[in-house]
Amino acid sequence: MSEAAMLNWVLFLPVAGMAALLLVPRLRADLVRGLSLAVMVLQFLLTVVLYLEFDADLGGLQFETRLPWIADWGVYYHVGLDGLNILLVLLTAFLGPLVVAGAFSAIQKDVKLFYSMVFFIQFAMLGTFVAQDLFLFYVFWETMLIPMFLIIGIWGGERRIYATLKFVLYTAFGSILMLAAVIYLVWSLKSQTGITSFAFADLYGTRLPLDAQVLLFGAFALSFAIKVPVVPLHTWLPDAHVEAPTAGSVILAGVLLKMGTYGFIKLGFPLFPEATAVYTPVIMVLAVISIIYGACLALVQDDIKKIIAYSSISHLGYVMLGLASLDLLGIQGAIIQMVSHGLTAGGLFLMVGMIYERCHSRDLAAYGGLAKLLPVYSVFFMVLTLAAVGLPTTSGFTGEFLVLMGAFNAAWPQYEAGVTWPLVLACLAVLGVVLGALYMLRLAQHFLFGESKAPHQPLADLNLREKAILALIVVAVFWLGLFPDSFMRKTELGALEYQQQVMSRPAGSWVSVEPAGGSAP
Amino acid sequence: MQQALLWFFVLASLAGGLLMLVLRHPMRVALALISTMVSLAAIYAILGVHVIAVFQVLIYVGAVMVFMVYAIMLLDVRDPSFTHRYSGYLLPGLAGAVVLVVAFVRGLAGSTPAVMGAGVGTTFDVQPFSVAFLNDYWLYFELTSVLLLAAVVAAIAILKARRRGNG
Amino acid sequence: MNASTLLTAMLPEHLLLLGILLLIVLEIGARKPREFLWVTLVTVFAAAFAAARLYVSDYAAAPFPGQFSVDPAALLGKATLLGLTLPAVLIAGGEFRGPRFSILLLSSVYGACLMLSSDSFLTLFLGIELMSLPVYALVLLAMGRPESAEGALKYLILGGAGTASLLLGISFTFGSTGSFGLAAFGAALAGGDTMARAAVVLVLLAFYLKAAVVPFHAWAPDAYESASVPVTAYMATVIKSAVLLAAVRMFAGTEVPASMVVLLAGLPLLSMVWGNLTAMRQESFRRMIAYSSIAHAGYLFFAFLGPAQGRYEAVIFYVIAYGLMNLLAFVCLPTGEDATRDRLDNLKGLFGRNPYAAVLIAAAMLSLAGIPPFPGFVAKFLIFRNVIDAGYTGWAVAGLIGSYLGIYFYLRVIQYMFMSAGEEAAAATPSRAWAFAASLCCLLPVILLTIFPGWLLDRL
Amino acid sequence: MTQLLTLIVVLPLLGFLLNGLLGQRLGRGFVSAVGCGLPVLAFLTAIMAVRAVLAADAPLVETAFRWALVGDFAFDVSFYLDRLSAVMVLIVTGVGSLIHVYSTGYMKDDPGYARYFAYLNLFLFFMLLLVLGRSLLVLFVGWEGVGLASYLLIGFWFADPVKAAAGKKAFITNRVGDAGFLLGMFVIYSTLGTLEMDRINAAFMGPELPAVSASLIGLLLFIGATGKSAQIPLHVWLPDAMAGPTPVSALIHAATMVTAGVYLVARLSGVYLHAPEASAVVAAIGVLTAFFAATIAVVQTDIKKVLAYSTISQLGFMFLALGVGAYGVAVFHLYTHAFFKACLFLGAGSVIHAMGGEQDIRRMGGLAKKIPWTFGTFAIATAAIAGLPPLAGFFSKDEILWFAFASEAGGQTWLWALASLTALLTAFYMFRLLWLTFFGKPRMDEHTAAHVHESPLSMTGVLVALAVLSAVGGFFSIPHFLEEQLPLPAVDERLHHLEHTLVIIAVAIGLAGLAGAAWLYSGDGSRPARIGARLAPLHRLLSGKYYVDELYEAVIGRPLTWVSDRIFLRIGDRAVIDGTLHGLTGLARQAAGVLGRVQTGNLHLYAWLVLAGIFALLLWSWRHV
Amino acid sequence: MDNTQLLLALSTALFAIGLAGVVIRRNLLVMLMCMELMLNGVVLSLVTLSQQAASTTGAVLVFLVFVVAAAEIAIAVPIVLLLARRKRTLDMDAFTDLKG
Repeated sequence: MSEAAMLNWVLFLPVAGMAALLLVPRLRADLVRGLSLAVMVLQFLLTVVLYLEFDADLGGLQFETRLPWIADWGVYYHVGLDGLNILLVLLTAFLGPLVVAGAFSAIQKDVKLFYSMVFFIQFAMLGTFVAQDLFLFYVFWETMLIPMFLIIGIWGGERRIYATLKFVLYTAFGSILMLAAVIYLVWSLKSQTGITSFAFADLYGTRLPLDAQVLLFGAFALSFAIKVPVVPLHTWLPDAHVEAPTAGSVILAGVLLKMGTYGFIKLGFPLFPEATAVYTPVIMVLAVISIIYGACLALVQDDIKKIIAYSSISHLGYVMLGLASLDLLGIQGAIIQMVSHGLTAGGLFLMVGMIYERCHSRDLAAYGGLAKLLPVYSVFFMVLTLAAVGLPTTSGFTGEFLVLMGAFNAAWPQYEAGVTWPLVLACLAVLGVVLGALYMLRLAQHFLFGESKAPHQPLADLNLREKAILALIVVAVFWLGLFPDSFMRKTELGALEYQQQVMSRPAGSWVSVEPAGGSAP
Repeated sequence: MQQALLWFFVLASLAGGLLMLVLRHPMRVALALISTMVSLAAIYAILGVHVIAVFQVLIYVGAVMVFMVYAIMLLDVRDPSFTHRYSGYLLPGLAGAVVLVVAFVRGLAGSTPAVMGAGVGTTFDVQPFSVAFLNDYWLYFELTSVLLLAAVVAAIAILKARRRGNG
Repeated sequence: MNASTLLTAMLPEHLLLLGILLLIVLEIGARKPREFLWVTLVTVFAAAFAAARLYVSDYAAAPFPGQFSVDPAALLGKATLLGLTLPAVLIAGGEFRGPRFSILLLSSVYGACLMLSSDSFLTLFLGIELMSLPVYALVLLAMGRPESAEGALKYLILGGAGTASLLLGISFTFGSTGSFGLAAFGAALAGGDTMARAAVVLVLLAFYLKAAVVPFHAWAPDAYESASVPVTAYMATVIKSAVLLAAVRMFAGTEVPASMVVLLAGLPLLSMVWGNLTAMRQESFRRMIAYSSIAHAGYLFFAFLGPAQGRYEAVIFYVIAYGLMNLLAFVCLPTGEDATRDRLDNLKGLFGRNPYAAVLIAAAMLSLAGIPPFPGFVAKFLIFRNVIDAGYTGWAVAGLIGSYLGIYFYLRVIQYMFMSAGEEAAAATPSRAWAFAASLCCLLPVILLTIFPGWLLDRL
Repeated sequence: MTQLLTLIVVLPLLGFLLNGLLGQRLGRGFVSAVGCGLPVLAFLTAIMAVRAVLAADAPLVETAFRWALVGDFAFDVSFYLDRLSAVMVLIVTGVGSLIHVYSTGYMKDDPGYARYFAYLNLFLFFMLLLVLGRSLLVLFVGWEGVGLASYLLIGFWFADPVKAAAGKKAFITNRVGDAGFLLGMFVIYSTLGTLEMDRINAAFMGPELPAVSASLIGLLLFIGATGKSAQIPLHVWLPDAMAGPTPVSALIHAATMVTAGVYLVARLSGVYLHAPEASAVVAAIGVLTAFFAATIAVVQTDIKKVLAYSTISQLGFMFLALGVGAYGVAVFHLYTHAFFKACLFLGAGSVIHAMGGEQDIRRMGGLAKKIPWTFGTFAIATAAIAGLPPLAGFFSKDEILWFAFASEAGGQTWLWALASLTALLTAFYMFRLLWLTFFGKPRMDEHTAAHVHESPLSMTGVLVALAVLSAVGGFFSIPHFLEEQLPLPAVDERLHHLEHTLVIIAVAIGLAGLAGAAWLYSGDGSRPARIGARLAPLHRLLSGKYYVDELYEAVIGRPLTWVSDRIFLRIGDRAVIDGTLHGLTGLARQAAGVLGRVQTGNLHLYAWLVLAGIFALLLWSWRHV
Repeated sequence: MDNTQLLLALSTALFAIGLAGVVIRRNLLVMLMCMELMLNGVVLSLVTLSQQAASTTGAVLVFLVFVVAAAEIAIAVPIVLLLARRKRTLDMDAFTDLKG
């Protein structure tokens, strides 16, 4: 297979997997599971090859494919890897097999449909990451809702319908406005240059008046912010997480939430640099609020999954902070933090799922002293908890440290120039580090230590499959914590390009276009 | 003279229309409608559109209304709609109609149709009309037959459905 | 005008007429009642094929200048309508004794085709009537539903009001432009005097009424619910499509003057909101689809805000996507007693009983909701793109938000099918060959349009 | 060997991995061998490295690998060994090794033996990272890492919720400090563009001062130091940390980890030299901490708590020295303190071991004869901490007092006075401890008394070694050893004549403490009770530890929970955000109901809608021609 | 007001009256007749305007309207018969089974 085609292979392998599942008889659940795992592993291996082949010294897109899709509209099937998405693609492919394997025993109902949906969402997520055409991106972006809706809605907990509808309606609202913005953006490009194109590369060159940018960015940002989620648009997340089956939570926390931040870094900020400048204070404030608010809420939850869900809000606040800081450290840190959060939150959700399978309770108060009952489990749980806390040598530290440093580094010159609020925000964000320890250790404390109790005893410790899943995650966590450099090499040029795209355009240099005509209702 | 007749028939048809709203028994309503139709036919005749006037009388009064009257007689059921003529929407309905008429009259009063002034030609005599109809408009003749065919089938289907249905 | 033009240009119509006549002969000749569904199928298929074939060869002719002409746009429209009729006929298999159903259906399609070729208001008027009159009867032909006559009458009386309004509009159009040609509408639209305005309003109103735009929509839920499933499917797809395509033909190249925008966007917007909101609480599938179709009429009329040259593309694509998906949902409905078959409750747990049907209905619902990657999304995108292209960004945003309101009730159907337990007693419905064939009829083009929407869009 | 420093660091890590992964399966012999052998190896390697440094008379720098490169800035994991870190690394590996050996005896019967040694090795690894790290980042990694190890070891007996909670408290209190540390690091990076400590010092030592307030950096980093070294206001965790196994208290919470703050300040002396305000704060906090901790220690009854507060107090002394610019002296005290405090803790461990787990000194007494080795070493260490000559503590403490008095870099009379008072208290409470534990009548029950026995050789041997070091350690003058790197501050010439006087006062203070304790606690024990009764409120205040924990709980803990739960969760999330959403969906639902009711099924209404529609459309279109 | 406008006014009036009849009258047959009245009104307007323009097309359209009206009634009356048989009433208000 040719180099460029390989990305397509990776992308469409889940579709092939779905097709293959169709052929398996419905009752052969084991075959379904095995086949799914095999496809996912294959996909991961291919992705690793892609990752290794990805040349860190080349800017721009690699493994690019560009085929006309809706030629009439200038829509292309245009995919490629660059510094911004390479790690996220790797993360997605990495979590794929783990999700599949993690659900082996948990999912007993409609197994075939379940794995089809996992493939479906895998496809949509990868597609969103690699798409280089706004239309294609939007299609993948929205398509993601469908499998997630079903995964939560079919295999979820008691209030699954409420949770899944909340999730879909929340996200869809953002997307609707984004759709309008997409159309408007493409129309502006056309009216300025005569080119009808959805290609990111073309759209980056659009020059819009500030007021239009502000509106369009608002629409894009709303959609992305809901997905991230940024406080106060976050309330779907705890519900979705709590009700989702383990695999759903892992996908949600592991990859789906990164869509929002990826959207910001790939589209939101670079498309509207001047508007970004206008919005940066708001975004930074919201990011810091997310960090602290999420942490505070995680502190008072009694449902284990909710704690992790709120911690996700807090952790993604760091990502937003890093991205908005526009400091190279912050950007790189944000990318690492995305991956790290995918690993830790994904891993923690898997672990909660494992205990839930055994005890059928997510109530923190129902547990205690698991360190004695489940020693191996506890070790993994502790490691992932500490990674979530951001302890050095784990991936969490790499991300948080670089983000905070970036934010501070960006704020300091402003402080010296007499603008204090960015510095205040950076300092408040550092406070999140303390709060993070507070709620995560509270979880570990109640869960692992103290008097031994569990709703269902005796408990079997992790089996080989579960150990293998967690071991892989833990290895990745430490790898990213100890040797992030190899990963950051791959993303550096992408981060630089992003930074330049957003920063290099001096304010006021844009050419004004005609404001939109027509009347509003 | 002609103008007076015109006015007379205008008023007569209007009166017939209004009577339709107030008369209690459907048969009387039918009679009011027939009178309106005949008045309209007279107006057409005054305008010199004899073909239409004839059609009006033949098709409407002769066919449609006879059918209606037959139906009325067939369905001589006594039910509340005979004693309570009006639905709950009497006032809104009347108000709507009045404002609509006022709107139409006031709106159209100021506008002069672009087609004004050609006057009556020989177009509406039976012979030129028939020739034109069969030469230039025979498509409509064909289509009309399809339409009637469909209507007949529809009517039969409904009647048969009645026989079969009820279950 | 020579005979071959006459024959070729009206080939689809001729084939339909041939079918109608054949069926009449067969009905008269048959000793005992038989279905003759094959005749209908072959007729519709042949007509659709003829239209498609002519479209592919870029055929254009005017056998009756000023009254009836064909061009590729009309032919594609006809092919679409006839193609959409096919699944409706297929699922009618076994439901109707005697060929009257077929005759009425064919006549109605005949009328729909006529509308798409009309050059004068006379043809249009006849087309509309020919399309509508048989449907009044078809609505009534539902098996064992006492309410269906009520639905038919409501449809008929409101339809009659629509007819009257159309005629008054035609007469005013003639009054203000001196022509009965279809192009006169454009002139009236552009013209500013009160009579022209009244003409536009009244003609438009007739179209609104036939397409079920609020507040002229009220017949639709009742008629849809009372009709049998194939007829509802036919009404929701073919009739709505025909009305909209005819409207496109009527608007022709006329840009909507800024002063008329509110008129053309206001009621459709209201329709979206009204239809989408009301659909939330329905318990009957057909009624829900009726409200959904009211909302979709709203989206479709938004297409008229856009630039004139994009209108046809937007509407035809939308109509194809919308029609296919709607039909897909209808053909996959579980079989059973007509009255209970479309209770939404009946869909509960469908996935467990019939995964194939459940997945297809789910896809249909998502497409109707405009969620990618289904063609419904591309269609919606196209329409709102045109609106924004024309500079009506505010309206587009409002319309998109209106469309957002609809997501919930489509998802509810999926929720019922996949996430609720159904009574297992209802299980084991035999999958009928007819319905399966019908589903394939819709599914294959849907797959094509999902993966390669460009294939169609590039040809428009 | 070029990667000597890396090897020092890696050895304990290897121990951690071996013990952690395989320890459970391979048995105690293996665990002991790995657990003690590798630290000892590390100690030996450290000696080699230090010799290399001394021979070359230049710091040893090694880069292990590149952690990250962002833009032009490289975060290298590199190690740096100069005289200062040499002292530290020797203490850490030396004392560490001793404590490992001691632990083999102390933890003999614990089921978590392998886990214990794994944690201990992990601690050593992080501590060495902290000590050897060249860049603040590496130091920070070690800094947080030792916190983790401390957390794990405090909570070692996790089944007890109190102990587990103590671990959590330690971690979180440290995190607060770490936040300050991080900020300090960020300021340094943003202004100096480097995190390597030698470069930072160089930047401040250079001809042109950086354009940033050294005091700001100094204060921020000092926040970190207060966390790790248990200074006011972040001192609350250390006493609770005594929940861990006693050798852990000795190693982590006395000898090594808690001195990390001292090390940090000494390491960045270049910054603090230019930060008089920060230094003043350091000195003040140090002396206040020393004093308050000493007062609390006077009334403690738990043998380990007394030692814990004494540790806080001694750390206060070190910070006092740092604050007045006597960095070498602080390190000197750190060094002597490591010996005698380790000895004390291990001795206490031996006592507890002998008493079968009893820690309350009110139930001890008269142990001197039963466990003579323990008593002897404990007595030596007590004398050392009390500052009696010629023991190690005397030298270091004396120098601290002197510089507190006379340093030109911030020496103040009140610092000296308070420090001297503290020294008096120190001598007093230490001898009180000694008296109550070892002298007088036994106060334990019969059963315990019968079982009192001397500890095994692995423990007593270590005690003896540490006692010897406590006794003679003071003769090796660390300030002198560090002179070229950390010069002592100038001393006001006019005060020079007072030096000998002060020494005499210091000795007198130590003796006075001894005498006081002897007088008070010899006899039937009624004297302390009488005094306690007379000063009841004060006693309550002191045994309540000034109610700092309660204050924090009331000011921070409870409000935080309250705000999170009541404001954020109930009002913010549920009422405002979800409430709005539910309101909107409710609105849509209601609208659906209302609109559904319009569809009455009545044709008249439908027709009227058409009528109204026509009218409205006509009117609108005519109005808007 | 000249004759054309008079007749147009009459035409719209009849149209409106017919529509109002559908709104306000309860009897099904009366409603049907009111529908016819609407068509009659429309025809009047068509005739008036085509007569002004001497348009044959207009006349043809009028003819078509007649046919359509007849066809409509041909379908409507059987439906009414059906309804009347079923509920023994011609009261439109009785036929509100379909709603919501």
